[in-house]
Amino acid sequence: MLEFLFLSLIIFAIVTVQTKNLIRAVIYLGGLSLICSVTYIMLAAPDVALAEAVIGCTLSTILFLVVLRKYRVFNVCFVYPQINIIQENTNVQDDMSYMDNANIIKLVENYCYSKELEPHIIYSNRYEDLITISYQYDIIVHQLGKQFWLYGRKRNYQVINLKAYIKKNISDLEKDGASIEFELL
Amino acid sequence: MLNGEITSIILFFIGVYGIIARRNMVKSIISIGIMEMAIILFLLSVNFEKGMRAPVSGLTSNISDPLPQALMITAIIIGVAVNAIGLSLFINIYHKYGTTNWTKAAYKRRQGGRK
Amino acid sequence: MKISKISKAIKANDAKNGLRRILVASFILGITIIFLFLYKHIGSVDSVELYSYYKKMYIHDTYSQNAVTAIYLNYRVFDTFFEALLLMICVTGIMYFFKEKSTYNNSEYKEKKHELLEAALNFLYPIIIVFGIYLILYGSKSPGGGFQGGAVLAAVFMSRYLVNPGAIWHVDSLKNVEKMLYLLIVSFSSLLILANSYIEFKSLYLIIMNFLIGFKVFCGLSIIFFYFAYIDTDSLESW
Amino acid sequence: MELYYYIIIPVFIATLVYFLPNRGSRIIAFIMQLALFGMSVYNFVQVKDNGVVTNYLGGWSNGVGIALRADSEASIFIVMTTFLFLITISLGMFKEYIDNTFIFLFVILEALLITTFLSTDLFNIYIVIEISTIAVSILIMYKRDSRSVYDALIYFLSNILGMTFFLFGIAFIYKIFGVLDIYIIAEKMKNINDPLEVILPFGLLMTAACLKCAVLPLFSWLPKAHGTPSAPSIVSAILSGLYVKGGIYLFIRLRSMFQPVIDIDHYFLLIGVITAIVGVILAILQKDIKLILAYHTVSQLGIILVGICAGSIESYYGALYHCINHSIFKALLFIIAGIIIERYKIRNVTEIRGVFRRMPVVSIVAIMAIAGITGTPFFNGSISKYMIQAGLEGNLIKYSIVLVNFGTILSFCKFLSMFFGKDFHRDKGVTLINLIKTLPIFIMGLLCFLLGIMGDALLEVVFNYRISIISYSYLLKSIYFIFTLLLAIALYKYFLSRILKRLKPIEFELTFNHIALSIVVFFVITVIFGLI
Repeated sequence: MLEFLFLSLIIFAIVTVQTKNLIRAVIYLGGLSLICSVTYIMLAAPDVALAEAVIGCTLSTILFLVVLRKYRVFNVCFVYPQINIIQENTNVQDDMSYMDNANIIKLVENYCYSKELEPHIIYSNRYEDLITISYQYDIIVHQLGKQFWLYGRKRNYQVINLKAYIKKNISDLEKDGASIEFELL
Repeated sequence: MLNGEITSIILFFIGVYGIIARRNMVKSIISIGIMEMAIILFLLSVNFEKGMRAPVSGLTSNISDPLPQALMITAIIIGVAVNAIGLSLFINIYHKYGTTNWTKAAYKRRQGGRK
Repeated sequence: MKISKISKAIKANDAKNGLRRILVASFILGITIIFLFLYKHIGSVDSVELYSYYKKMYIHDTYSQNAVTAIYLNYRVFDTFFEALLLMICVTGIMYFFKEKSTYNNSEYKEKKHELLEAALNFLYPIIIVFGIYLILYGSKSPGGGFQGGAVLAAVFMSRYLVNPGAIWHVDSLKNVEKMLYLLIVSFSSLLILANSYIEFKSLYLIIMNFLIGFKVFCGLSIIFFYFAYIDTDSLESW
Repeated sequence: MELYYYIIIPVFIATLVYFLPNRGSRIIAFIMQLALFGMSVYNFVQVKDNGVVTNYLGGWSNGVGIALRADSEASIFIVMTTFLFLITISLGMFKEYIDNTFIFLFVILEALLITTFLSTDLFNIYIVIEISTIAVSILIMYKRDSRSVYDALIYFLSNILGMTFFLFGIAFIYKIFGVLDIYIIAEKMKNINDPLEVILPFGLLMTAACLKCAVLPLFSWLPKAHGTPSAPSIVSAILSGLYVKGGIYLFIRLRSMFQPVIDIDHYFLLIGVITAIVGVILAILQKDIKLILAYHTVSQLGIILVGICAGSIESYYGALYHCINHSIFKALLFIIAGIIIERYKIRNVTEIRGVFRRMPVVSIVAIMAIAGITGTPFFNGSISKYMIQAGLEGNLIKYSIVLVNFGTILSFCKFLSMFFGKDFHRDKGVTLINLIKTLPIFIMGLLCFLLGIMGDALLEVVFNYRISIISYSYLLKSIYFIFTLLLAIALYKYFLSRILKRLKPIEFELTFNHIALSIVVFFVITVIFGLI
């Protein structure tokens, strides 16, 4: 039994060190900690096992996860309303180019890579999502034809940097005739 | 063949490998955590023999060594404090330098610590 | 054209990194083998002296049923004294690195509420709290003690955050309580260190110390978690 | 008096101060420091009269509990600690960044340092050093500068990594000896015949101690921590003057613990010489005031290491005396650097000119400190350096120490040039002499002189060691010094200053991965040398 635990400890440690994805590494660390805790019980040390289970396994893992969740992912919500709504705004009927959103997404992604963020883009076509999900996202891109509205919170410093970045590289977009408005809430 | 002490030596050097080979700051903190775990395992298995009982509820014969256990509770607390301080410094550095890579951060430090 | 160039560069970089890692790994492997070889030759000098002393004498000396508690609250209470200090300095550091926030009730967290989870945890809270207090109070008899109990109590705090991130927390009072508890720990441990042979109420002393340490650890870990959960990004930017 | 009071009083007062309003806390801290200084002097006299004092905490003897032990070396180090903290706190009374948190951390740091000097338990020392690492990494980024976050993280993680090695060493020690008390282990060490049996704990513990002493491959963290822009100057003074001495003291004790089995003084001697030379070369190439001083700390630590491991009693006591001297003049230089930076708002030595005209008193004190560090006759550095050199064997090492001293003089010519010349900046007013602010640094400057003049008497009182300074050789040395000084000034003026203007500052910088690699390599080399 003990030998098996020791072997799994070594395997878990190697996997933890070798994993590329940080969140997975943290989860593996938690698992390693849990196996350690079981091993300590087998070594007749229940006090240490309890401490390891509560502090090493739970608390440290949560601290790691909180940090990673706050600082690795840049959430982007891309909203393009359904066609019938667009048709009410008659000025964009002539072509279907509103589907062409590649440039701005690429811009946002480039920004993320330059800052070592993980872009996490979610597409939606429900208008009301704008209001209900606004607290979850760092930035919301709202498209109407060739017009883009970008919403972000003033307190989020990444959004402010993104605004500067887009201002710098706006010429690529304007070539296609797109226009961008940036709003800080 | 595998006993606790040999396992912990191997674990310790896995941690050392992680620190030397991985350039991510969080990975370094994780690797230090693995090294600490290895040491805890080592100390607990120093005087351990099969069939020993836990040193609780008034037993006095055939119990495991209580001293390393008391020391290792301290080591666990130190470990979580180190993790917390390391992570908070990491968040700061990430905000200031915009990177989590040791090499890039060293380069940016030479430039005066801006993003 | 451009994309192929970039992907080539990335591949070259990966290969370089892979080579470096293999080199480091073989280096470390060599050291491990040498280390294991040296470990086989390690000496031993009647090394069970302290162990056998503790085994025989711990109940007689400290009136504790748990040998581990006997060591960290009595024989080596000086270590525990510093351990509590460590947690306090850690809290000070984290408070320093993440500047204090003026208001904690962020509306941005408010909508995130899991009702099912909340109902389940509402049922579990009393059990967790009782378990934590049991660990603290019976630390001198069964496995457990101040550190573990305090950490379990702090887990309650964390699960509250998971359920309802928008709730308002009063951390300032926790900070003051922590300092106060540390002063009490210092006074009590000094009492033992300076006048051990005169103390009559040793089993009561163990319970009081465990209680103080438990709540100290609870405060410390809760504050640490709190500051991590509500990091104020503005304050990080401001300097 | 119980030795425990030296630890409990600062800790208790620091925690209490944490509650109080800012203004009052400074005064309380100051009064506490004054009392502690008096107590430590009293303790020193007691130890001097009655021999070694050992207190068993809680009454458990023979390694069961933890013991505090004050011999003459520990007690002189404690006097030094309380004195320097008294000076720095009285200087810090008027700074606006001093708040309750700062005083809390600062006074706690003092308690931790005293514990490092007193405690005989390995695990206790481990905890104390771990806490002080956290406290220092908060203190060095106290003024919040974006550059210093990186410095703090590097400092923190590399020291924690070193202490992990230390803990592993403790685990092996416990496996072999079954106890944790240093002096009991030293007794038991006599039963071991083969170095192979204790080589692993030796390598692990010595690696950690050498990291704390900042020897050659491992000193990358020191200039970062000591010279970082955001550290208040009194923190830099304490770190460079005192905190590294904790590492030296740890090294001395571990070395004497392993002495019966493993004796590789020649290896540490070599490392000390190389560290001294590399440190001084890097110091010459710097332009930043604080970084110059930080690299000088590295080179002086190398000299101290040489003195400890030289094998003769004379250089051993010389090294201990150099510890005291170095803590005084290095702390003083850091404080003065802080004053200059505060006035001029720049840190580049080649741009600051005319300090003497603006701050005459400070400049005189600074020149005294420089005289101390360069080993000018009649100042404190000359006595200790003379003693270290006198005990050395082998011409190569002797000449390399002479070379290091020449480098130190050369580098401080650069420092000295700051005091003369024309002030290019507008604000030309002479600083009014504030007696309370100037008195502490004036006392320290005077000490540099007094410890030089009365060096032989002091050594006899402190270490019971009588040195025989032959007046003929001392005179010869003085003439030799003047000659070196002139050479150095000439070399600086016509050669170095021109190069420096063009040169970009070269730093010995390693990323964290390389620091970890160097720690492992150092460990392997130490083990190999221990086995030979």
